[in-house]
Amino acid sequence: QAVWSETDDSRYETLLAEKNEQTVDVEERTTLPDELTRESVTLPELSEPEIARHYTRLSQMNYGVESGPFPLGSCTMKYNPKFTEEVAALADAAVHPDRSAESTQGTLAVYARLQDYLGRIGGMDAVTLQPPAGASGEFTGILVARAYHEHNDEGNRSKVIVPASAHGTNFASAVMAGYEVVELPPSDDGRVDIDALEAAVGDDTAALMLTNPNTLGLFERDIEEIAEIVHDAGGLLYYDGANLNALLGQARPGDMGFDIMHFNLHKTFATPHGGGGPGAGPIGVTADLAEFLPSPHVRADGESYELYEPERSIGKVHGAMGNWLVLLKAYAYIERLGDEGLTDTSAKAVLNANYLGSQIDLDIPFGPFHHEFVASAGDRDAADFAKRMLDYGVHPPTTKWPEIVSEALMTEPTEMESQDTLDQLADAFNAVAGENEESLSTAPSSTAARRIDQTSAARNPRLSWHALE
Amino acid sequence: QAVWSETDDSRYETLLAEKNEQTVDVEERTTLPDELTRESVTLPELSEPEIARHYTRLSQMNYGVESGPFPLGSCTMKYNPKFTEEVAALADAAVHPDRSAESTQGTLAVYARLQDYLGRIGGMDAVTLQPPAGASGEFTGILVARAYHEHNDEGNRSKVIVPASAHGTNFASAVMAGYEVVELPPSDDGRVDIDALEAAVGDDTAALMLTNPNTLGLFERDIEEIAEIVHDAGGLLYYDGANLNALLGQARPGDMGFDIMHFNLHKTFATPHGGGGPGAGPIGVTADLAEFLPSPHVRADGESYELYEPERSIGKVHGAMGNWLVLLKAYAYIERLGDEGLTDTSAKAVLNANYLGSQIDLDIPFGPFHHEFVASAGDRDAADFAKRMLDYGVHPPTTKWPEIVSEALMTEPTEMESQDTLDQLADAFNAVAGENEESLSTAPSSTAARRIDQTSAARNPRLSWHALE
Amino acid sequence: MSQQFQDKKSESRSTESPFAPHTEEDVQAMLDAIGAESVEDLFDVPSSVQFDGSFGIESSSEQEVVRDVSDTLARNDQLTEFLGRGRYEHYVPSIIDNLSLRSEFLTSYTQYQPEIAQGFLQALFEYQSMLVELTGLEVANCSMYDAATALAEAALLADRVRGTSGSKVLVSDLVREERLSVLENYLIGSDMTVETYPTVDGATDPTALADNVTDETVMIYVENPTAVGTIEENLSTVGDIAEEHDAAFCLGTDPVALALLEEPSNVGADVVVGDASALGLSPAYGLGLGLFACREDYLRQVPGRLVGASEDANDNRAYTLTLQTREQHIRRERATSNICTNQAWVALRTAIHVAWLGATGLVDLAEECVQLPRELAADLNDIDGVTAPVHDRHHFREFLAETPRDAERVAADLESNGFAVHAVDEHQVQVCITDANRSERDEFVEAVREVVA
Amino acid sequence: MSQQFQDKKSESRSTESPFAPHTEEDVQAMLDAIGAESVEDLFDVPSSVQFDGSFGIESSSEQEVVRDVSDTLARNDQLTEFLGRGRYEHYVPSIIDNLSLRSEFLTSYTQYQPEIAQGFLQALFEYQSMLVELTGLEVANCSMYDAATALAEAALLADRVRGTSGSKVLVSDLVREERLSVLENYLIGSDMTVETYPTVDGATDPTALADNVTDETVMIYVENPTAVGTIEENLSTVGDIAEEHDAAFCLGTDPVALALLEEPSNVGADVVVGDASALGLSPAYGLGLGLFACREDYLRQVPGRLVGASEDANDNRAYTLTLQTREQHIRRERATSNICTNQAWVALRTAIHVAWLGATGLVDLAEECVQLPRELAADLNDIDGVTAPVHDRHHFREFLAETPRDAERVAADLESNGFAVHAVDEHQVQVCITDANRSERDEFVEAVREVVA
Repeated sequence: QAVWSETDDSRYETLLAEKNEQTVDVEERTTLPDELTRESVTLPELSEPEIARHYTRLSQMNYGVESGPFPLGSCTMKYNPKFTEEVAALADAAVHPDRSAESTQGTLAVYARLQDYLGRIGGMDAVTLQPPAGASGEFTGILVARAYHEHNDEGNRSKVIVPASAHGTNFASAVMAGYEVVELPPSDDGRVDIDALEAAVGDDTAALMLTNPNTLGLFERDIEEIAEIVHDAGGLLYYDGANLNALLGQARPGDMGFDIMHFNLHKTFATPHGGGGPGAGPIGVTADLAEFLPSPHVRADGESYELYEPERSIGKVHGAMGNWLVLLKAYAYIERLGDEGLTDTSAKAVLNANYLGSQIDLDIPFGPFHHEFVASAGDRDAADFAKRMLDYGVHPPTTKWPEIVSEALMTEPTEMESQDTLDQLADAFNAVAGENEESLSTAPSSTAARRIDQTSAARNPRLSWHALE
Repeated sequence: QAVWSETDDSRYETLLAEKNEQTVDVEERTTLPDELTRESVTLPELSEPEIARHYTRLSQMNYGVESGPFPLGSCTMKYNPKFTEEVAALADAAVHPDRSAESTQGTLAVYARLQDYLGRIGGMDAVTLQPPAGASGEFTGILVARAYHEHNDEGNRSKVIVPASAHGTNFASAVMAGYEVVELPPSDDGRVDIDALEAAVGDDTAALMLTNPNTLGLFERDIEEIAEIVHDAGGLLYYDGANLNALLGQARPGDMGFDIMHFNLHKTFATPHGGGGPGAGPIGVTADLAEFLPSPHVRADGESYELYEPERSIGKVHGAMGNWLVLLKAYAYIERLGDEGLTDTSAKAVLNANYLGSQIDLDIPFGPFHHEFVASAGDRDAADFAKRMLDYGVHPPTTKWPEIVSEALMTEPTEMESQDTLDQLADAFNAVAGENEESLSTAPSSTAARRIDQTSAARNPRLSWHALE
Repeated sequence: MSQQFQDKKSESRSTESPFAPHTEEDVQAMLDAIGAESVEDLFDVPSSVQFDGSFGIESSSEQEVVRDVSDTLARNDQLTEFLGRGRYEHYVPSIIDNLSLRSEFLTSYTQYQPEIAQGFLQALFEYQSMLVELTGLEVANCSMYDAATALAEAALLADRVRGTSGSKVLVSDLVREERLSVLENYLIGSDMTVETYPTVDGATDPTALADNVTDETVMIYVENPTAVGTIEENLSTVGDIAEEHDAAFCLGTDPVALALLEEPSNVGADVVVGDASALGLSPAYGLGLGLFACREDYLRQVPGRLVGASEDANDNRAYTLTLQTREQHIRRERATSNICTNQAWVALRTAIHVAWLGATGLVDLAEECVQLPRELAADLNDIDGVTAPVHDRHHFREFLAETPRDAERVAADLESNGFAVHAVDEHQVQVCITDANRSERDEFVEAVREVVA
Repeated sequence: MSQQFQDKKSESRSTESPFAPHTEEDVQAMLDAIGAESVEDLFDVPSSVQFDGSFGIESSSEQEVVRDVSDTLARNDQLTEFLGRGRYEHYVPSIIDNLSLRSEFLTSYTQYQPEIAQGFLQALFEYQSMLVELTGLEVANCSMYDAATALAEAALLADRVRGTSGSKVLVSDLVREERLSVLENYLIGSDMTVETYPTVDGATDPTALADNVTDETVMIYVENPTAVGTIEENLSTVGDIAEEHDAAFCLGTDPVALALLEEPSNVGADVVVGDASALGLSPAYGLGLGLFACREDYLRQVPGRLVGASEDANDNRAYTLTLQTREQHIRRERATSNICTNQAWVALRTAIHVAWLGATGLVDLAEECVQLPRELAADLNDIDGVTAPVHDRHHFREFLAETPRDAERVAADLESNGFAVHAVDEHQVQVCITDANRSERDEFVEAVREVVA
């Protein structure tokens, strides 16, 4: 269990600027003419020991996957193997992006091999590693779909269909790519409503974006029929890879009829989330779509590797070649696990979710679920429920989403948890479920910071230390 | 201020063996004949994520210099620059000790340069880096003294004089080297009593071991007279380098008349203490003693470096060439600071001790002190006093030693503390000084572990998890 | 309650997935609790789409993977890079790895539970504060992916905040084409297109710019320093021109340059973008940190994450993600951007680097970026046939040099000599120098002397 | 209480010592508080011994030092080492650096305040426990410096615990001379001297041993595996002989070998010493971790630190340094040893490595140490004129090979080919192979083939 610090003023770390800062007269220290320079700059001015203590202290006020269970649904908070940081720290990994292809054959070899691995894992014919995050992958994928339709003189297709339970990024990415979003209501069983889908598709359909298993952890059993409906209407099928950790070696999006997919390397392939990023969102496509992928792309040319622009490339979605170090770590992870390790990863992820689901005293309206489940906090506020779970030394699940489950607690333990830590999580769920509302609404009580006032933060934004003066 | 965890059972980390262990049938897994092998071995069997969480949790239950102030007197708990770990991690630093000198010129260059640097800093003519710790340096130094006397047909010198306030290692090292220890009582002013010294020296005196500034932080002002007395009697003067952080660039042992000295690289030269080690205890000697130094020694031979055995070497005190990585870190630290940085280090260390001393409401019987002072807890138990300081989020000073100050609180803040953290320390001292005895004797109350029963640990030793079954 | 020696297990691990902790006994016990026969039974996947093939990827030990990756990357040539053009190398102090790799930072998620994420939130708040100080603008977000996507998001922001509709984003012709390509892709969902205006002798000429601005201009984008290393001299005029036409003025730069060059807020910049990872990270093959700062009145239209100060229930200062209703997970198709995962950990590193340098150290580092190219250009200019710098401007970190021989050949020959430079056009190479490669300067000059002959 | 923005400083740092935080204003304020005019005034050093020279050491930036040390160490040749003889390389997993470099471990002190050092104490307790399991002995300490000093301390312990006085420490003639030299130095304060007994075909011959043991023998020391890689076959007899003469039986080994070879307690070993850093650390030019374990009845005479379990005031399990009255800081000249600073951090690393391998992994690693030399010896034996192994024994990690050419020349020629081996005598080289160099095996065999011809 996690150690939360005690609550008194000393638990707060003063800001760097409060410790010491200095105003430097810039004009005095430069050989540039005054009219090109600023007059002064005011920034923290501290010794290295002070900085070491500052950030050490801040780290102690933060919870990561090595602090304890972290069952954030849809986020796949799994163990990030240490050795992948070691390979990312190799001096040879730190080359400049403008180096010639001839002088960066090592880097390009990793690109080519990772493209190949991801293609095999997803059942896709071609893969680009350029998108720096999952949402960027979605955007890139829809741009590819758009280019494909335009190339086929179907530029009039103007709509992208997205199930109501999909990640918010799907909606936003489709709009950024110039599409109108058609929201698809779910069926009673939490899956795609085939009738609604048939009603929604048409000759204006550019694509359907689908997560499978969906955000309830349910496999879309009718995936083949769904694919047929979309394809028959001339649309493309897009796979949101956020939940791929459920299916490694069990089923492949390409085999289900998906035309485009993205991979979240920072979820499925164990690269660290880094407090919000960097991630990486490569996309895979079928052979028909390969010529539209971003530029440059990497391919083998005999023993060596080269960069080239795909024939009808959409151009670039990132200034360079994406989040290289993240790609490198994912490559190392895939090599470590191989077929058997990858397959077992999903088996254990699904086992863990099902075991945890079986141990908690809350309603889980939809099933059978795979790597995650969505429980209902019932008549409790799910956000309060989560806050109270903090007092039991664990990270709570994702709350209040998807909305199809009221007061949703979306829970994904991943393969990294043991039966013991799952039991610890179940104890936390069950203890909170048995408590009264006041205890929940005033929680947490054992964390360094108590419940934080979100309303005042938004009403009176103070976004820098200047705003605190 | 430090974050102590709350106190409940969950704050304890179960042992690795309690999490999972496995008994492996050895004979089943080996190609060796059974009569050469053991039958089985039983050890922890865990996944890497479990190990990561285990040791992360253990680290959270530990206090280091980056956790907060650490004014342990005589221990010099100063900041350990991060970049020294980076150079110690260089692949080129990891060579095998049996490699030829020709193939390890880089390593030997560092040895030669560090020998030279330490010689200059200490005012010594020759330096060996072989002793792996301060106590080993003392032992080595006294062995050198012994070899010197024997070489001069004075093998009958059988006594080493040690002031009462000296580190316990001085006594133990002298005995291990085959000497009888003569303890020197202090004078009223906390320094060497010249009369007592004159009474103690004689033709049986092999050496006087002295710490300067001594453990009270006092400079032995009569050092030149002391040296004369010892030398006149035919003895050698040994400098215990534990307190060298007070004198860098201010005064050099060699200039004061010392013949032999050791350096604690893990104190003065900022290599980390590592929870008890490794350290390094190089010794410096005057030219007369150089031929007795341990073997092998490193010397430059034109552009290259070679290993050789000093003519009358005492042989070896370590199986290889000492704690190489520690030497390397200290070398990097010295190069970083240079003359000015080293000199300023001692200036700030002495400033800090004097400032802290000026801010606390306790009696400091002896002065003027330098980098450390010994306050008295008065009618309080110094050990209890220290335990209560833990509740104020700081590491307490060394307690109950030296005995010349009753209920001693031996305090060395080092140069790394700022005025702010010194004030925080002073607040802790003063707050505890104002509390009643019960509050002290039941302290600490805010730490993960409360007061630990030392008596039962010693009376019923349980030294492995096997003993807990 | 005394803690006794607990139930002791003695079980063998199921080893296929090295990072799953299950013993075989665990698996059985868990299946029993679930009421399932086998793990396979837990999968609700129609047999027609079940995968029964193999990826053909062999598993390897950690040792083998480390060796394989090392050996593979060793195929990269050992070159000393004199490359820049938007991605710069400065010495990254050891402390940054040491602190940022602490698992509490590295393995944490976006701060959706701020009560147990105060550490990262404060670090991001401090990162924002540093950018506010450096740009003079009131708002900085927690990061975009890189400079190119930050520029693209700035254009979308400019479109949203503009009172009247417009159709053009006007960009200096010195901007890298990679950035323009990203910008164009991001504009697909809008009515805007990108146009460039011509620069004169490596900098914006106010007249030429004014000629290209119309009331359709939604945003003017200029970089300082430019992609060819020149320092712009007429930014205030750019600001005035933008204001006249109700266009946003977006300035591209980086945190080192910001410490020295004209403060964006002083020249009328509305948005500042760029790559902030010039501090905190190696060139990393272009893994970046999109800097994004803007005026306070754009606040509710900002893309990406913002950390704000607040109070907790004990009235203590606390930090939290704020104004999240701008974001995709709440606003979905009406969000200010689709960005979700960003570059937070790089922002942490950059903040540590700024703190490590301190005000003095940062300004001095920036001044070094003025002096080093000046000195190197002079050295190169001394070589027969070489003119450096090409532009009669002040430079920052880099500059163009004219070579008598074909620039591509010069670059290729330098590569054979162990140096990487950028060939700009037929007879120009671009050269970048910082503290990271300055120790190789003399060897570089010598190599240039050899290859241009 | 609401936390407001505190007094804000704006001060310049005094920069001579980069790791002291003082601003110039701090220094003045502190001097004022002390009542001193200057920092110099705080020093009570007679002017006659004040140092007014200079060390002649220039200060350098972090970047410069990193470069200097890298460049200097790059003068070490790139060799693949087939070296052993007591110091072994096994692959060290990344997690060990990551965890052991956490500052709470790395920068902590000896655990004199156990209430805030439970983490390190537990790690050391677990290290002791692993050694207790591996040796079968009841007591293991937290570390000696290395194998040599552990051996020396074992002899001093044997002397202390023996009922009657004795004068000899009897040592196998295979033991490295470096260890004997350390042992001899440690015996200076005792009445003991060192003698060696002859081995036969690379192992202890009970008859030869028995001929050398007398009632003056305080301790018999044997290594298994030996320094030439052979596995001893008669350790029980050694144990019996030692017991007959009231001599202690000290066995030298390492934690990998212990996982496979006869359990020391089963052959009558009273003390086990060796280098435990074969796990957890690179060869590190001989920076070691002295393994020290012994029988329970020697407990109060053990040198070095011991961690014991206890309870805290809440009756929770807790750990603490214990039996400290054996140690120098309390017992001074009557201490069991002068050791104070030891190798605790290396012990932490070794414990993490054992935990990472697990029981199965450790046994399998040990078995690899049996098979790899067997295979390599066979390959070398196939080379014309080479006989390998020289000894008709089972081997662990290493073995001797006889070469037709002078061994020193063979070793020198191999070094020119990028391989390091140890030349033992005129016509014997010693070769060590583990998981760390196994991937270079074929190239090595080829190189040997070339140079012996």
